[in-house]
Amino acid sequence: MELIRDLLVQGVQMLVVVALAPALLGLVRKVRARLMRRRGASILQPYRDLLRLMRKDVVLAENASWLFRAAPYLIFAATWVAAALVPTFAFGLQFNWTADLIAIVALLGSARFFLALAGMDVGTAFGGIGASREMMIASMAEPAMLLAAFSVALVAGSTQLSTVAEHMATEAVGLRVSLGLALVALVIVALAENARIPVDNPSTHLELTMVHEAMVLEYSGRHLAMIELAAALKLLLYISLIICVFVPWGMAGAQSGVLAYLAGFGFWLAKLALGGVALGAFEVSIAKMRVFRVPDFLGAALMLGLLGVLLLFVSRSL
Amino acid sequence: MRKDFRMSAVDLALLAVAALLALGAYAIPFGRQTAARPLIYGASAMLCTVLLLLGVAVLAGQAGVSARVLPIGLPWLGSHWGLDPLSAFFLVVVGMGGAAASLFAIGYGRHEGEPMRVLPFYPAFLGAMTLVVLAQDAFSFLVAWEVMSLLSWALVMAHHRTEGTAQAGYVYLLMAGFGTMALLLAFGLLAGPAGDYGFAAMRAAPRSTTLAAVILGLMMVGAGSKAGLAPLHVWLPLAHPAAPSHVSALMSGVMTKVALYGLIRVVFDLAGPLEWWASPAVIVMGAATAVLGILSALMATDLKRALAYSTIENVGVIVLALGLALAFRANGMTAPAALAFSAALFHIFNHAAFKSLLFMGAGNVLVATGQRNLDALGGLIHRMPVTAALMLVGAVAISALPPLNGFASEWLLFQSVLLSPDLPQAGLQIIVPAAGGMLALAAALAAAAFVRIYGVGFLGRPRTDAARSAVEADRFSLAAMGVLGLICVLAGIFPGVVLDLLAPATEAMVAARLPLQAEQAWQTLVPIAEARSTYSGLLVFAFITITSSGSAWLVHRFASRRLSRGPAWDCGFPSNLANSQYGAGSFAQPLRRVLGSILLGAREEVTMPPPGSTAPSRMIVRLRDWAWEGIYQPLAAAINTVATQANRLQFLTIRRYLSLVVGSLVSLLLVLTIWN
Amino acid sequence: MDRIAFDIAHLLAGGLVLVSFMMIYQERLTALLNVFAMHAVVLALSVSWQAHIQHAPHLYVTAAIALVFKAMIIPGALHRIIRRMGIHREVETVVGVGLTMLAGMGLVAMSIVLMLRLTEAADTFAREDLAFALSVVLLGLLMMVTRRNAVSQVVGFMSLENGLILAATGAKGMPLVVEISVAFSVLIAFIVIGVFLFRIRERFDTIDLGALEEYRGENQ
Amino acid sequence: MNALLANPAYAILAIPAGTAVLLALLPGYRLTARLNVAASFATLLAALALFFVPRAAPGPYLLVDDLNIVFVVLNTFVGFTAAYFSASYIGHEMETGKLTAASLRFYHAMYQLMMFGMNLALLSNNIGLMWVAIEIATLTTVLMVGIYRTHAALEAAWKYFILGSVGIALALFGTILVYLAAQPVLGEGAASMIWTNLLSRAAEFDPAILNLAFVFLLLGYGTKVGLAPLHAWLPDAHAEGPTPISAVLSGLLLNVALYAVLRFKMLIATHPDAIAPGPLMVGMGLLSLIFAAFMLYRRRDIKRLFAYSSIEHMGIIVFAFGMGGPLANFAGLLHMVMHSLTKSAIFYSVGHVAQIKGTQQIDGIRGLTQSHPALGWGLALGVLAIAGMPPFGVFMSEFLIVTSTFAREPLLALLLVFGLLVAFGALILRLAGFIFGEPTGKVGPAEASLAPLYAHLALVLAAGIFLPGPVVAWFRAVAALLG
Repeated sequence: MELIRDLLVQGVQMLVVVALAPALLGLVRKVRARLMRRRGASILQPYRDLLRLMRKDVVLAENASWLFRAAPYLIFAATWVAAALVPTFAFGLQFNWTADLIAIVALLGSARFFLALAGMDVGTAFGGIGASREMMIASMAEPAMLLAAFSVALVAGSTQLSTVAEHMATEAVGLRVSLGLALVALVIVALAENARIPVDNPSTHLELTMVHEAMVLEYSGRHLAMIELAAALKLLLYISLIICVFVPWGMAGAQSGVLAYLAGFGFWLAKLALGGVALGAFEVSIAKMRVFRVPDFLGAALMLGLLGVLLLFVSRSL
Repeated sequence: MRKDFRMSAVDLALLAVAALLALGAYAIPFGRQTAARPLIYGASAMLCTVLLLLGVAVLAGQAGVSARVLPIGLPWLGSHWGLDPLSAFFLVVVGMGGAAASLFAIGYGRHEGEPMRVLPFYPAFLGAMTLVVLAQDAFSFLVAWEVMSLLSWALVMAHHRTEGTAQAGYVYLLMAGFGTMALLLAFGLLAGPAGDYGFAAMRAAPRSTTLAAVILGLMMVGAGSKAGLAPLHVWLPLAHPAAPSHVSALMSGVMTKVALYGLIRVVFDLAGPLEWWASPAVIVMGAATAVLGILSALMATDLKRALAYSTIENVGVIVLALGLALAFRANGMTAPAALAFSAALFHIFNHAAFKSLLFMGAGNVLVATGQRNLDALGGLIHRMPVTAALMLVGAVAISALPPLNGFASEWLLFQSVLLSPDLPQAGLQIIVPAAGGMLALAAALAAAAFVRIYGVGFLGRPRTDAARSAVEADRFSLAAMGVLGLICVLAGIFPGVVLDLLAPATEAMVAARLPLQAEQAWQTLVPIAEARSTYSGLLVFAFITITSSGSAWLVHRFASRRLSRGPAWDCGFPSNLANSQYGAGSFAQPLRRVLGSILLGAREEVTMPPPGSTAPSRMIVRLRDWAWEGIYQPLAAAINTVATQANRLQFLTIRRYLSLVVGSLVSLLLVLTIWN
Repeated sequence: MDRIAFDIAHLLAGGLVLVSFMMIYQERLTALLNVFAMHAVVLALSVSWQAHIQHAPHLYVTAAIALVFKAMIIPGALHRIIRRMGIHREVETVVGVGLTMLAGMGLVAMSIVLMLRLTEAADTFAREDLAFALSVVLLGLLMMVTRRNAVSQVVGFMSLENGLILAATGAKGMPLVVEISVAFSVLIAFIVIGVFLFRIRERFDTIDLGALEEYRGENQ
Repeated sequence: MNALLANPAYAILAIPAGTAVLLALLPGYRLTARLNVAASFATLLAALALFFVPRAAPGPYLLVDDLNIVFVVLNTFVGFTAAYFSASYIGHEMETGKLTAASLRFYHAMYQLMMFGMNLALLSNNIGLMWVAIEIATLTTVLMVGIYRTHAALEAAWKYFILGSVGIALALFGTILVYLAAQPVLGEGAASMIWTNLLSRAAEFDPAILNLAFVFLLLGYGTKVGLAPLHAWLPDAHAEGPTPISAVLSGLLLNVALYAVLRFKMLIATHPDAIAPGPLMVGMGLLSLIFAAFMLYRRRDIKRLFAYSSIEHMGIIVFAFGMGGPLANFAGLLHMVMHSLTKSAIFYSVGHVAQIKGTQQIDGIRGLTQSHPALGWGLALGVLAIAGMPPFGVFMSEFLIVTSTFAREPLLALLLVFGLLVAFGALILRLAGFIFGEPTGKVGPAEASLAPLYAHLALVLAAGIFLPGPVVAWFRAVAALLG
């Protein structure tokens, strides 16, 4: 019974994240449009896009190899698994212990790895641009992410997300400088990883500044749909990751009743929406930066992460 | 003698080595016959498999720790050989790499221009590496070590007429000699004035921690130079690519590990306890090596050279782990020490697997296209599908991506980095996380490097006719690569098995071991405690396969499955020039500007043609090797100057020579007068 | 031994050193050869005196060897060589004679200090004698070092040998084997030098080593 | 005759002496060459007989003890292989007209005379006799170095002769001083020149005279050993003489001179108040090692290259004996033997290489493994062995020297290692050039006699892997003897 319930919860979470991801994307777009004094498409627009793409034929470049066709599913799978392992509305899900924070970062890494390869597979200039810039950004962002993860893990004494969340939920933590630094770092990384302004502009084409879009340029139909869905999932993943680490309040405890779960779910939705709105607002308020400014931006994140970790040590050794 | 003589594991190992050496000897007269190649390589493969099994047997406790003294080597000492857990683990590494490389060579060796420059040395090289692992006294160890260097040098010089090889071989052998001298000194300290060259005696002898630290330093120089530790790495990217590819695989995948074995054996086993202040240097050196190595790999346009640089990175990672183990051990934190040490051993195993795999793939590419330059390749995934697929496995594994084995070991290493706050010394508390950051950077850069290698080399469109007309390699080569690929996957999915296997070695070195992983559900890794951190390669693998195939099935079932081919869109500006693709240089450009300009002094020189001229504009990238310019060139220059100055003494007149004699006589007499 | 014998021996040995000095400041080859002949004569005298006072008749053989070979045959031979090959007659020195003299003084001083301080144990005469012998040896070396052309170097070498003989005879009861060996070595030395002068002459007109030393193993 | 059988020492001396006379009379180089080989072989047998015939008590002139047996056997063995090698080598020289029949007769006679001199020097129990013998050996080699009559050869021989005779003189003076020191204790006459007597009573001698004597002997015989800065004659003599003589010079004559130095070192060492000979030897050894190591880089002539490497190794050996102690002495002896075998092997191969390529210039020798595999790999093995690479014997001795020194005198060990590395670099640099790359010059087949080359290499290899118990015991006895 227990087991079944846990499996159920886990399953629900998996489905929920994949179901909500496009909505979150839609919300962000809506917010941006509103702030720009446009009405903007409805929040459900992403679902429509995805469905249409799903139904379209795939037009494959002659040169495309099997890797190009397999990549979308692999990317989607890796992202989804990662997203499924981040506690959203409840601690201690059945499979939380499958992978910890580091593993989740690495899973996203695998997704990126295949995306970059897919970008290079057709052998176009744009694909190469996208891949090389993506890897450059990633090689700055990943260490920053891991350092942020370090300081979080050091505070919580674990890299196990649900444990971390539980620990953070307790008042024992209080306010810590290093956590603040880690938060900032994590936010910057999230922006970069999700190809948001100021690092990349998700809604541009035919610009030499594009990164993510350049890689998926050759994709069409269902393949593109999978990739877009994966991207949306990734955004959701990052937001709920930040939520569960820094504002875990209201999450349902492990093996608690249905009501608790529902409550937790409600809290989570609210936080998610807030996150989306904040992101939209932020994106509108600043401009995209040149590609070669990005490293400085991420370098700052790296430094913040390192500083956070060091401060933690200092405070301990004092 | 009534007790009947039973063959112990080490005896079998020694017999296998003897057989390998005999193979080498056999190749001298008969190597020219066509039947010789498959016979020699096949036999080597079998013998290496035997060694592999022996190692596994010892680690699994099936065969006891055994030792044997042969009446050769140093007269009054004899030569001691033994097979304890540590040796057994490295025997596994040597056996695995050797077996795979030999199997590969059955097919690959067919393309060898001058087989007589490879066949005699190859089996002996395998034997020498095994002997290093088995040696239990300083003399036998050094003999085996140096013979290993010598034979690998001969193998590097197999293609002695291709330009660049001469320099590679020279630098390599010189560095090998340098390293050996450092080892000589280290063993001199270990043996003491009485000259107890047996490992047992060295282990027993009491030693001050300062002396132990000096020994550690000497070993970092001696073994480090062989393993490719910066700044002693300069020979490696020259020598490893120059050798025939199956030898490159051995040198990168196995020989560097044997070098690390020397380091571990002396530092953890013989030198005795160390103070904590000895470890930071090791940690920093490892981290620096990792970042520098992978960054150079990211800049290299030569496929095999890029792989060699990535070897340097992995060696750095391993040394970093060993440094952590030292730090923990020095503070009596045995469990974390065990974690770091297991991470190191596990990564050694993994790297042996995927680096050999990658070099073999490079070998196939070299045979198929005759090209090592990435910018001359491309699109090989169409022409060489199997090689490409296996290379992909290797690339994913070495980029430390789940669910393959590379990630499992780096994950363990990150876990041990996360234990650093418990270290009492503030110095370590600052250094270790910084090193962790550099480790993360190295891992990320590795992913970038292998996206570049794979994307430019195997994906996209062929850039030359050679690449256009490439053909898939023979089945032996592919079989060997397949085996290694399988190992990479399995070790990633069932890391617990490997960890349990190498636990005895860990226990022997740091007096602690990881909790038994076999009893964890779902093959989960639990380094310290369930609550702290867990990772289940099996489940991640299962989830990814299920979700990806499931989603694919769903999409094809319910959405659309129609597919049509068309020209690439490329934002509406498709170019059929193969060179319009991103090449190796252009892919590296962003990182070259961001990091390369600082760490490698990368400079871009653009020459623009005058307006109106149709001449192409050129961009030349210049990289600087600080180690080379800062250490080696000045040294060489100094020796040159001294030699030139000293050489005048060859051209004196007889009278002047006489005055030298008289001068020394008079001075000695003066010494006497004063001495009285 | 009685005072007078000692003084005579002393005188002769000292005379040898003096003649060595004379050799150093010769400027013409012929004169040098004559002085060397004198050197040999003095040596012969001193050796025979030793033979007399040590009652060691075999030393007379040595004296005779010295007298016959070194005082007559060899200078004569060298004179002929010089004449035959028309070697320019003056001694080419490397450093000024004055400096050479000073160096010689220094060497003699050193050897005397060395010997007198060293050999308290040995009987006084042997000590004095050794001191002189050492100085002669060192002066011979000095001459070889500071002279450019072969004849004078050969002469220097021979004066060095004389010093050895002086030392040998000074050592009481030194078996005959040594004297013979000295003579032997001198003999060999001369045969070989003769051979060489001959060969060399086949190729060059001079035996000035400078000509030989153009080629020094490896072309620079 | 019975005397010869009773004490092989007599045979060891009589055979070369007799053969020398015979060879001087016989015409025809084929015959003389064969006779030369045969005689050398007989001498070798006689030397080996020393093991089996009970040793005669040390007489007034001859002495056979553990120390000089090592040298005698080595001497006669290399003498034999060198004679064998020279039989084929000299034949080629004759055909190319570099030598005449007359000069060949002379050559063979001198060869045996030289062997006689060296054996006598090793076996003599009388320091005067030893001196005479060494001079015989030196002068005969002088003649053989000059045998080509070329400008370079004469110059080399002349240099060798002048420096050699100065060495002679200094050594003699040292010998006289030793006698002078001994005379008050052992009385006048031959008694005070007999080595065994000297050793037994050395402690009572006047230390001051002993010191002076040692200085002269070290310089006198050191000139023959080729220690820097007394080495000047050595490279040219090696380079310009016939290659068999280069092999014998490097392999044997240097050892003989070293043997003399060792004898006197033992003498001084027994005296408590005398100056310690160790530091002097260590200093000169290091100087020679490092100096020669640097000289290796600028060489253009292959034989001169290996001549300098001989200086280097003599430096190592003298260093080891200077350090003293059981390990270092053992290592020194081993190194000496290994060096003789290896270096002569190298010269055997170099001789043929030079004949094939028609030049001794290093630039003219490329890609030997391509054109002449057997010869090329032989040279390669030899050079690797001399560079101290295992599994050859030189490695074992260097291993012992370095490790034992570092535990006692770290600084000296560092200097030693530095010198070794510099030399290693130079040798490997040259070696790669010799054996790899595109072959230059003539690539025609060589009528080379590889037997001696590979015989030596096999011995060196065997020694590096397995030293038989008796040999070890014997070496250790000698090492103990050297103190």
